[in-house]
Amino acid sequence: MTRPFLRRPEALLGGAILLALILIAGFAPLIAPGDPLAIAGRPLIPPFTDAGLPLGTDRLGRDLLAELIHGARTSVAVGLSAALVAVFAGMTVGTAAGFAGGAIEAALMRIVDAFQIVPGFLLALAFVSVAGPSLWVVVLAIALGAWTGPARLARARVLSLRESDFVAAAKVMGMSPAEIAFRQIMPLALPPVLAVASVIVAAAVLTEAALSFLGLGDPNSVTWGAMIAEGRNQLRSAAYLSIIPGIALVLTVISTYLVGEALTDSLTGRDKR
Amino acid sequence: MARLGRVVLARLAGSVPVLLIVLVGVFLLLDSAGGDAVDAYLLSMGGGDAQMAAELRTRYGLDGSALSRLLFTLGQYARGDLGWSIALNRPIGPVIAERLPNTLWLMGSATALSFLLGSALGVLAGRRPGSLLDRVLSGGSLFLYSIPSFWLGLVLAVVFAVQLRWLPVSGIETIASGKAGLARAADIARHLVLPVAALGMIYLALFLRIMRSGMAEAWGQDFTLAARARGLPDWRITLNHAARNALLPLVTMLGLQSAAMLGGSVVIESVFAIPGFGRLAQEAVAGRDAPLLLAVILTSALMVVIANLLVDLAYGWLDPRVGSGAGHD
Amino acid sequence: MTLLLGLTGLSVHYPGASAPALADLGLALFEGEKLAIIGESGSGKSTLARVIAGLLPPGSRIEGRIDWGGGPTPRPGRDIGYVFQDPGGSLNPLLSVGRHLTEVLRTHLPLTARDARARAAELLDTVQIPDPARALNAYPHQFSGGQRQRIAIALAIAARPRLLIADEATSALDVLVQAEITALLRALCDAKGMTLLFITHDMALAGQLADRIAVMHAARMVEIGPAARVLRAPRESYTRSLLAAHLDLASPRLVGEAR
Amino acid sequence: MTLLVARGLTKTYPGARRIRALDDVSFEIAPGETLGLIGPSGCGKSTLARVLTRLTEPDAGTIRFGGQDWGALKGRALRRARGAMQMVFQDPGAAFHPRATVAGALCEPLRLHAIAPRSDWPDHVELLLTQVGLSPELAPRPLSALSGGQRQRVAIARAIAPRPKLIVLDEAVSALDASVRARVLDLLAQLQRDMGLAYLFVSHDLAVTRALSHRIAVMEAGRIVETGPAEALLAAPRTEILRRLIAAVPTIHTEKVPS
Amino acid sequence: MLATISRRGVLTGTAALLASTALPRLALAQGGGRLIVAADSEPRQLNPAIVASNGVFFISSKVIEPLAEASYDAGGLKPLLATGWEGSEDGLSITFTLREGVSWHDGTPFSSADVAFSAMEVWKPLQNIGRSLFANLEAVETPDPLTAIFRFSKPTPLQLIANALPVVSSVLPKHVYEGSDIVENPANRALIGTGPFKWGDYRPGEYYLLTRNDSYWGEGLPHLDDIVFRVLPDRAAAASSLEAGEVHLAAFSSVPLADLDRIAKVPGLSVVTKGYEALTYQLIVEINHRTEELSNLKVRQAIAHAIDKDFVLDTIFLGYAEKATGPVPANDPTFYTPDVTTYPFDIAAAKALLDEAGYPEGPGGTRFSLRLLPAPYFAETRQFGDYLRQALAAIGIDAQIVPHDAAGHIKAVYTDHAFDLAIAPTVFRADPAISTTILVRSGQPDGVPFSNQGGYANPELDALIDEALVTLDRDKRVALYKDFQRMVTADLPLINVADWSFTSVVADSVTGVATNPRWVVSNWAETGLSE
Repeated sequence: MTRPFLRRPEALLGGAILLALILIAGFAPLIAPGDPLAIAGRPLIPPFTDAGLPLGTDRLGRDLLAELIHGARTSVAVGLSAALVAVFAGMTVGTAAGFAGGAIEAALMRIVDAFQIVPGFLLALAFVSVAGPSLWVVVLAIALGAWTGPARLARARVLSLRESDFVAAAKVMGMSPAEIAFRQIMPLALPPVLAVASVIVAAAVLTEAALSFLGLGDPNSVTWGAMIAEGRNQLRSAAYLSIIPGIALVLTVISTYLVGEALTDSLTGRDKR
Repeated sequence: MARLGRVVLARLAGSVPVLLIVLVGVFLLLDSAGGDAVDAYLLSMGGGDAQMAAELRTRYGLDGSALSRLLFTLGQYARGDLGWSIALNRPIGPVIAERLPNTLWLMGSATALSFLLGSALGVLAGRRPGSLLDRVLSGGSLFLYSIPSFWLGLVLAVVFAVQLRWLPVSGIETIASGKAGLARAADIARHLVLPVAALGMIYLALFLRIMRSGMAEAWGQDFTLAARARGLPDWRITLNHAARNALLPLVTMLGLQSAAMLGGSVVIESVFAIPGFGRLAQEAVAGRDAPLLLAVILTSALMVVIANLLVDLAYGWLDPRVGSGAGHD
Repeated sequence: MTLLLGLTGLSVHYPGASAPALADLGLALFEGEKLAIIGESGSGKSTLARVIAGLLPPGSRIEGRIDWGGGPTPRPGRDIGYVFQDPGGSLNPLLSVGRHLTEVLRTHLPLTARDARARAAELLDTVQIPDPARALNAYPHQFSGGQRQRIAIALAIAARPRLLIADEATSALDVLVQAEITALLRALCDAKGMTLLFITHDMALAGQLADRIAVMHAARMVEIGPAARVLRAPRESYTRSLLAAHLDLASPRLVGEAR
Repeated sequence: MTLLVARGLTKTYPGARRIRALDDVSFEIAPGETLGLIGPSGCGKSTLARVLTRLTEPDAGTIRFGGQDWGALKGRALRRARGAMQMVFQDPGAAFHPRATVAGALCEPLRLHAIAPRSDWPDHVELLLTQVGLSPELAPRPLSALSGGQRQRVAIARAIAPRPKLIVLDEAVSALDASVRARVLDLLAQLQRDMGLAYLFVSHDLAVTRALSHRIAVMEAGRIVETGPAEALLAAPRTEILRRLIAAVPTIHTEKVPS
Repeated sequence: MLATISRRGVLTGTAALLASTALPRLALAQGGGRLIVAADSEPRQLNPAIVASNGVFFISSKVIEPLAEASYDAGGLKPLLATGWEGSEDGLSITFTLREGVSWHDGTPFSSADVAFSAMEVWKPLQNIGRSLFANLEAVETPDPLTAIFRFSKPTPLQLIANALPVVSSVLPKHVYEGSDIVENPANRALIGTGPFKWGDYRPGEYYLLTRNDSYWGEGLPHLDDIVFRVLPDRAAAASSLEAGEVHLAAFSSVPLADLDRIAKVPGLSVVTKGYEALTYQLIVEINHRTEELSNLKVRQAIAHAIDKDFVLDTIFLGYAEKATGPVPANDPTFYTPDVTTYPFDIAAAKALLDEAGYPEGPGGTRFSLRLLPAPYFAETRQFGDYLRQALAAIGIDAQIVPHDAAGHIKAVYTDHAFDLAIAPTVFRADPAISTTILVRSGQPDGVPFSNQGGYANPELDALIDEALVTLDRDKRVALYKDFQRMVTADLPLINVADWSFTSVVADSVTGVATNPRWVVSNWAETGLSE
């Protein structure tokens, strides 16, 4: 028995936080209009001391709340896009490999191996340094290290589904290989991949933060990682500068995991007994 | 043992095409970058004239085509030579030999800690899924899993090194201390405590969760029910039956995560100023030092290959259904 | 005849399920007898076996009484042996057969490691595993399905239990092996005076093995009686329909003879 | 005139043990006839079923089916011809796309073999369901909501949809409860009479095979060791394996009870 | 000259000076000890005669000495290996008198041959600054072991050479380098010099170790037993190492400015702004004059008006900097003039100028877009990039920051010219001729970092620069450079925003701190540890 997705308390909690985040990200320009990087006041106003600037200001006097809200936009966008790119690329390569078999499969899987044995973060680091840290480069860099998981999962799933009775039945019925591949098997190979997608989203949010932390974020947009990196130099004197985006980051990642875990359970029929 | 040796050799040989793909890919990536090693060098000098730049490019062979430089580097590897680092102005082999142990210590200790503690706590949590202990451990691990390691590292350093002064802030050992033997080992261990904690926590959480879900799965299987039917004591079913089986996916994950852990150590090395592979890679990229970056990536990839091989051997040893480890794929 | 086990008004609810898996069941099991429980899937026969062996999942609600004649509540493994349907699944793939056996033996009997191993070899011999000494070091996947079920039986009888429960113990096996395992179970019970609770969906198998047959249907026991009587003169229409559906080599054929 | 002629089918699975699953197997099936294929597990009978339906390619041998060189058909030609030979699998849970509905599953063969224009599909589905004894109201239900017996009936409906000449039944009733099994067997016999279908009935259960088959072929270790009209064959077994299979059929030692 | 460039820094600097020198600690300091210093980078070439840069000097100046060091005393120079220098009337030769009794770390005596060799074989052909400064050096004569006569083919102002001495004149041992590939000589990785400290050990990524030179020529010097440069590329790590007492000194602002206030209050630590007066960095906006809008002077002036220098000083530099008026920093005692065109912060004026220039506000208030490339290697340049983007937005210029890493930035700006505005931290090296005029002089070949790569060409300015280069008369030369400042500020080939220098955080136990205007890159012979 799998409980429906919405009946899990942890899923509800995670979902609520995530939904709020997505809403904030989506409506950021309405909630905090104007350029979040604009200088809004005196630098280093502590939080909760100025009604106009509830979370205070950073080193350059930028509104921390506006930065936080727009940072949600970046984090959510980067996390989702990176996961989307990774899942799409992984599904395509994995499914192709699983179906083609033979030399094509061997070649594709060698490429997957190649990406898997190189530490993804090293690769992302090199890629962003070289290509210049724009948001899309960061998304691509993260996806570069994340697509192998979906590829392997998709391939494994395709391989096992290929041998199942309903595929044999479809064959006996006279269905063409292409139809079996794309109409019958693909949709079923998706759930386990979607289930790891949440982990990829969470990991992507963390990776983006780590890259920004190392100074490899896009300077034209606000990111929480960059905020932490900025605040890090004042960790002792103005800890709130890195604690506030840190909390936002942890909340985002936790809620993504919670939703992902519940999603995994209902998608794959796994349930905690 | 001879058989084991053959298995190891065969695996390494099998990874050669993969490593080649990696090398060519990374080379092309760095080659497409704006700026080369001489640009980086000129920056470090605070400027220089155009003729000087041209002379330097000739000196370091940067005026040749990308293909010829790639072939030159690969030719060096074939001769067992890692080449010359332009950024560091030293042969690469010794550089790797100096930095590798630091990263290995960091990664190895973090892996050992997270694996041992993570699996042990995972057994505790998975013993009674849904119990209070399980909820506390699962929730706690989720929290740990969500904390960026660099942030954790910063906080740990401030609390334990700066405020309490229990442990050193950074570095891998006391500089030029002249210590040797056990005293040096103890010194290195003291330096490793904080970075290992910062790096290991996230994996501890990961391993805990995998062990826990492996346990939960094992409880649903017939053989644990059968073990109960045979009247075995609870601890024995937990350890010998459920945990033993739950260990298998954990070991698999260990192999899959080895590359990620190596990547994770990059950030931690930066936070704790540990001269390891991550910093070397950053220096290589910043200095546009293709031979150095290639060597770092090659060595990391080899480490991951070896780690996976070890994991496969361990898997073969744990699971009698798998041959000596060679057949597992 | 001594009463081994008495069930009175026994009902079982699985957690989260609305309908009971067992409803208001009464049963008396006597020492040394062989009782077959038959029924189709979902009839509650396996639940009956598991509630007796104390193997219900946590959170299950049990109502009614379970009384054990002559002594304290028996311990699973020591006093009750249990053989499962799937011979592969009930063995831990990571432990050798020897480990499986010594583990059970040393849990229930005061044996040294060496004695336990000797005893384990004897048990394997009893269930007719060839070359027991070598088999001790082998792993479950190295045996055929029938052999695995023999090993599972050896484990179930290791501590010389008074009651042996065989839960569909032969239905996952090949037809030829099925007959051998049935024969083994009968021989073991006769030789050791064990009480046998034999759960099956196969009427004929029940008839071959059991002294008494109980018929389960929709969580209830609809009929119980001596095997010959139940098979020859069933009182309940459900039992009759089960018998009617049974096929053997004497059943009427559905097609004509080959042209 | 025979419907199907198989000659010298041979299949060896690659791998460490190189099991010879089919070893020079030859046989025929006439239109409207059931050939029962019986043997212990691992004898190669499932491989034979898969080779006939072109799910597995044999290493050697020829198959003529309906006057065509069936084994030589490829690609589109094979897919078009497949309507004439259908298959029903053992596990009714696994034989359908996990998200299929009853109507969806039944429309696939109608579409693939252009049995009817799209607008007529609902009528055909209703007819098919009625033919296999199911209520047409089930059509919109997901297959996962049906019982095992119902699902197997849908599988049979799907198999007869393209109006085949031969249906390969691979252990098609083995997973069903006895009472359900009896009714499905009745259905199969009736469809055979109504539609003139031929069956290859693959089973490990001799009693069931005997009930439905005109002729029986006995397999052992990849070979057909004995073939003949069902009753005659069982009355005078010539091979040891058949004698053992006969002996293994559990029998109720009593006269049949009138139902 | 006790110029302190920070307004707030005057106090802390003086306090530190009091703490370190006013108390009778020097006497205690003779005890030696190990000074541990945070180093944020590891130069690939450590030879200061080849690479004359502060990163190299920071470590190598303790081992290899120049002919003279900068000084707070009148004249601004303190003799080291040279005890005197004199220029000829015609400006074609300079005679150096060398110090007696100096020997190399390997025991070989130091002589004029070493100076001649260094000048002709290293400074002139190889050194990044020497290549242009000594372009006219024809020969070095060594009539005796303690005299070196530099002969030039064109008149060369003594003032220029003297100002450059601390930077360009590191002397190498001839006997070690002669006949070898100087750039790849092994001694570049284990330096041999005449300095107060000998090369000890180098563990890449971990530390450099320098040990006391017992036979140093300075009487009773050095005070320290050894110096360890601990490699700490991370700025926050440097701060916490100081606090944890693991490091005595962090120079070059390796402690983030924002953390200084707090760390100044940590007992036992002081913030010192002195000792960098000759190492002034200039925050400049480089302008690509190939960009149509920027070739218009009014647009450049508008940009200059849009920058709130007070904000930059207060917020980015937290007071540790001074407003720049032109290409020469105000703390230069010789060349600086405040009598130049200035551009006060005035948004309205800026907007008016843009309107005049023919760039009216478009829909959404944007006039045109620019690519902005802040140099990534200083936190201040990056932060100023963030600020400038906002400042330009306020006058309707949409500046998009194009991020690069260090090498990518160098290539993009100085070779590919793929920028409209760039932000650079250039260095003023005591004389405009050394590295300042090159920023605006036309005719620079592509690919030369920190030179005029913006395509600016002003024949009048070029002529002035060329004239100053061969003007021997001190006063005339100074006057020419004052004109230079006026011309640059009037035509704005680039915009000077601020002049800043670094801060050191020093443990109170360190003595002999900031004793000269290039203290961190000087030889530290007089530095010691009390307690």
